[in-house]
Amino acid sequence: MAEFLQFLISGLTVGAVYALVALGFTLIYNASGVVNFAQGEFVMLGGMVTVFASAAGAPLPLAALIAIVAAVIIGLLLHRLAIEPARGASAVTLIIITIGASILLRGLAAIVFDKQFHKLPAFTGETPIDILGAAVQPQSFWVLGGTAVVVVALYAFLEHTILGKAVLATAANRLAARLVGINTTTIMALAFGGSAAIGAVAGILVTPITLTNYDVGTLLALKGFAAAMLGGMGNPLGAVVGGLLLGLLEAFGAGYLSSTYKDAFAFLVILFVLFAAPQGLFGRRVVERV
Amino acid sequence: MTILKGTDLGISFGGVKAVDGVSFSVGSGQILSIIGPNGAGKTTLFNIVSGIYVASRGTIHLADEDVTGLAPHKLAARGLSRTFQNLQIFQRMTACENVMVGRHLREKCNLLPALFRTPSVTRQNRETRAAALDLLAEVGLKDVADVPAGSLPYGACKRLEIARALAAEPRVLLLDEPAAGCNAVETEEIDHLIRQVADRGVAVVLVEHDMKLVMKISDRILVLDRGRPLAEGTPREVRDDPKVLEAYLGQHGAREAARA
Amino acid sequence: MGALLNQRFLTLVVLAAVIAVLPLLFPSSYYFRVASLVWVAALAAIGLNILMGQAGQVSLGHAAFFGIGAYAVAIGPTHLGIPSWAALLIGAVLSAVLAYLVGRPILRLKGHYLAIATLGLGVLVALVISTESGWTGGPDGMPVERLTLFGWRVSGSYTWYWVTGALLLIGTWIALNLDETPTGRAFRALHDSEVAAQVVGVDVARFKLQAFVIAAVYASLAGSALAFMNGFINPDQAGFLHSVELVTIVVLGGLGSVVGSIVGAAVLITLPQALTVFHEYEHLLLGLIIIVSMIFMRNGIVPSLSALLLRRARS
Amino acid sequence: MVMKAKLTASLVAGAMVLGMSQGALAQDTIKIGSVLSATGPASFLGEPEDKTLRMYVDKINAAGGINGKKIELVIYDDGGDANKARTFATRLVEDDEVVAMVGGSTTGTTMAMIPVFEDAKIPFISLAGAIEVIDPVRKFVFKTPHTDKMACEKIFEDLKKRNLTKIGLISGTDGFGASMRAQCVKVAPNYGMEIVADENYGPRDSDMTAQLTKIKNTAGLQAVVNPGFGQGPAIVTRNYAQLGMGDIPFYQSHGVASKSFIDLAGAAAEGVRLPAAALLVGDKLPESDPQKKVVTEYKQTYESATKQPVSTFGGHAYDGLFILVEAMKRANSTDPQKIRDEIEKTKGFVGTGGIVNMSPTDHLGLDLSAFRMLEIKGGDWNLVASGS
Repeated sequence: MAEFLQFLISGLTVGAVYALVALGFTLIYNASGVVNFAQGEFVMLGGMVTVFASAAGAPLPLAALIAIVAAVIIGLLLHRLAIEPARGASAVTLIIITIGASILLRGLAAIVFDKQFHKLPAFTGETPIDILGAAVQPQSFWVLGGTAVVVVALYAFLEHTILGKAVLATAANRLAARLVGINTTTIMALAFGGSAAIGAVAGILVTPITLTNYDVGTLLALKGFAAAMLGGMGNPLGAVVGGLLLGLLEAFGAGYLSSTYKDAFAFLVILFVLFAAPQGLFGRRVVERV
Repeated sequence: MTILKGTDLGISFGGVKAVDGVSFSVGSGQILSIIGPNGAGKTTLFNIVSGIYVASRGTIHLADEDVTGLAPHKLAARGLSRTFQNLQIFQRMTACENVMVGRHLREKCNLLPALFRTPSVTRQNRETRAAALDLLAEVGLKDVADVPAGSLPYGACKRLEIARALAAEPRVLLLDEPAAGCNAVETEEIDHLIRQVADRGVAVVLVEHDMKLVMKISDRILVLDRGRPLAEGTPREVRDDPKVLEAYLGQHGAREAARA
Repeated sequence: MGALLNQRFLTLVVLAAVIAVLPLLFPSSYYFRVASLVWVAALAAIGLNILMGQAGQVSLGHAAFFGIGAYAVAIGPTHLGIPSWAALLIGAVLSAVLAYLVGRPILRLKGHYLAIATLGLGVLVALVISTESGWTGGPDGMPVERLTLFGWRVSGSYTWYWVTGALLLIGTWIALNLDETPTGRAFRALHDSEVAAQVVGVDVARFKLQAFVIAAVYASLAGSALAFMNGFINPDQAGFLHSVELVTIVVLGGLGSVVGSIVGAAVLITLPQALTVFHEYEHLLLGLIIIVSMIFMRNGIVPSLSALLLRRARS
Repeated sequence: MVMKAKLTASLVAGAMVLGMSQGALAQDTIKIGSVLSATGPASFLGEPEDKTLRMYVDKINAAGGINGKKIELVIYDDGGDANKARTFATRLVEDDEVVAMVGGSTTGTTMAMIPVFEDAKIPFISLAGAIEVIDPVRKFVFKTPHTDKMACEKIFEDLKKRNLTKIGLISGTDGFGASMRAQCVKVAPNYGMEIVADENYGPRDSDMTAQLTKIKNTAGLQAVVNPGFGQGPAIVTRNYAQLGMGDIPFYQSHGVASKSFIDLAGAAAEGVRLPAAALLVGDKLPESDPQKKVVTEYKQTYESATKQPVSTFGGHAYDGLFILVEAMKRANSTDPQKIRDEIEKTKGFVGTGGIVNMSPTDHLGLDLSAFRMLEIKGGDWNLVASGS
């Protein structure tokens, strides 16, 4: 039981980060149809800027705020300077642009910061909490709680504000949204800014557990993308479920099966889910209209 | 003799019965038109018949063989061909290549000879191109044979689709609004073309909104309304059916029309 | 038709001429090495381009087949005593069989779902290679015995330049051949409209699978060539980042353009070599160049430039 | 702004390098090459190596060079990619025409480059860990870091002294971790060790509690060894403390031998033991220790120039460079063959990693005494008194 709980919490904590990355993917994908492979770099920026701002003397909350603002600015610049000029290009062209952006941001971070690993202090101490025999870092609760807050806030924004509904409308049908007077360019900028902020929050929450350096983004982008697809691209709920599921698969895979092949296990499950449900777990079943 | 027969076909999307209990049949050389207001289920019926959707009930027979649920390419191999209401041309290929793809089933298509481009592949290519050019001439597109299809005007694309469908030498041809967006002269040409095709013994099933065209060339007409069959008969029978008028014009309009 | 035949012929002649003339400009065998790397990457990219550019199916795990080809010629002679040339063929057959088996379920998926499924396949293969160290030498890789053909030991940058150049020429010839055949047309047709291709009788699943298998064999042969050339192989060649690099080459050069894949490979392989003078700014500049070229040449270098030249010529 | 200026400067520098690359000064300089993983997943190895080489080559040149000739250093960054390393190796040999090479941050990149230098008959001093670099001995290949086999032996020696024989392994699946794990499994029987648990984690994993929980619940477990490098061992160490495994003796490897490990692992690192070079405990060495002078000087120079904690990885580059420089001085020639012969004759060289005595059958020249067993106490390295 204690063992099971330990795996469960470990999986949920890692999964929450995947979920946030997947959520970032989803937001941008919905607004613009772009699969943003630079999503992991926002997580890196969140962690690295916080580390360096607090090293420069800023208290942690202020440093975190600076990091979020910095990531949002980078997100907006990414949209304005790289995505917007390529408007109308094919999906795969846009993907390559975001891959270029991810190489660029990593190169930039290596110069502006450094290539060392860094840590942040846990928000509320590091004394493990005992839950039915499982030892849990307090920071895990910050990660899970933070993820829940982001998800709820995003949900409230999308469902209960005019701007949020505009995002949903753009996601459903970009042309129709434009016809009813929604400025889809603004919506796209909003999505890039928003998903940069989500990424940065993920980076800040998780750095006390996982440490960070200039190239932690690549793997997170890969896992986040996998999580988004597992849940069903374009569905925020799917992104969250996909992320948590992926984290759990890895933890239980490592715990009960083989720690060497835990990633294989996770990807095998993804493959079989897609064979059974080609649109992911929560994806829209599209009927081909001809 | 009947070549294509649908019996009690039905399909629903998210609880809405898009097609519900429709039966029809068409013989070689016959022209069957399917009409009805928007949303009547005409295109959905086409998609079921051509294998793109799988019907939730009913059966389809092609030349006495039960072909219900067969994949589109297998239906094509049995002689069924179609065009699309919203164009499905191969944008990045030339007009001629579009029609050449239509000859797919008439070509030998082995991978290894293709990779090494044996003389037989080159010869076959020459033959296919010649056949495609003939068909393009038939629909009046010979001049634009080597133009990318994506840059052709709408009307030309419509005719290109017909040429591509004909290239497969079908026994049954489904045409989804072939005259939509065409001017009077073009509509006239399509009218001739369809007649010619039918005269060669091909069964033609037509979805069309241009009533003049439908009344002129159809042997029989099937009227659908909200997925259900409303009436079936010769053009004259259908035209005089009050239910049809009502469906098209509403009850009030039907009374008006009856009075007129 | 005559014009098309000429264009195909012209492409091959120009490519052969480039391969033949380049050595006259090379001051040292280091340049032969870089050029050979370009030819190998171009070979893999041309295959992937048949899948992506012609048939319109994404693969984000293509390095898996590259890795299978590479490890076949490493493991075959070392552990199983299979002659090198036979190991090369076995690698290609293995890749084809794997592509055939997993292609059926995977290619039913579309767009991004296909991307993640192929990515998963790539991750699985790379993981097996780097874990089963008894066979593969693990993450640090393993040495590869030199290729011996009829008693001729193929080694040295200079020799491999010609061998890989010849391979590329053959690969280009085959890819260009495919274009104007029923199979090539079926690929392009299902790319533009699957449903329209189906209703004229194209068995979409079968042709997607064919394209996948062709692309896998190309990658496998390229992988074998690189392994022989390096005399050493490690799991990076089968990894996700290498898959991404192959896709980038294809898209940067131009989807659907055979010449584009060669140009894309030339750019992406030589760029890091040229950028070394900028030391720490290397990656920043590489990213910047990728972004800027995709913005201004969104259809890829070769299609965009040839469209530009055509417009110039007309006006 | 600073960035822009820096960028302009490197653009100009780049253009100049391009312009003069054909070596107008070839007569008065000695070209030494290096390929390092200064970026990518192994950048924590490559970066200090890169900084060390540049720093000391400048110092040597400022002091007049070697036998009156200045060193020209050519460094390429392979990003941890073996194929790229191979290409840069060819570039060094064919294009830059270096007379010797000090580099190869990882075993993967080193193994890919070895054939190039062997074929060209140019001496190659590798900075990679695994034993396969020098075993079997290759004529032109040397290395400075202790082998992973030695690390396992040192750890097992210590365990034996403490009468602990049932051990759990938790290894990274990167090249370093996998190679050291294999060596440990191989030499374990020689020391009477029984491996009762054997788990792995990916080089980028961020949570190892699942693996550690499994190890913790293994019956009879007496100690845990973590072959790995990079940030992984820091996370393993934190998870180790989190799971309350503190009273089970825990050993890290020489792969974490930098102060940043203690910094990253924090309080959890207390009590962790590891075998490492004297460099980490320079200030705690007795005055009589022959390495004291070298390691304290290197530490001071490195830390004041880079503002980063010294690591043994940079130290390996230091050792490689000076073994080469001294060999070149002795050879009084730039002929690679003669330099190679002199490197092989290196005797009593006092480096940061230990005292090096090479021979035709030993291209490493270090024995187990080069490793010190350290224990982390009070946030710092401490020598474990022998016998405890």
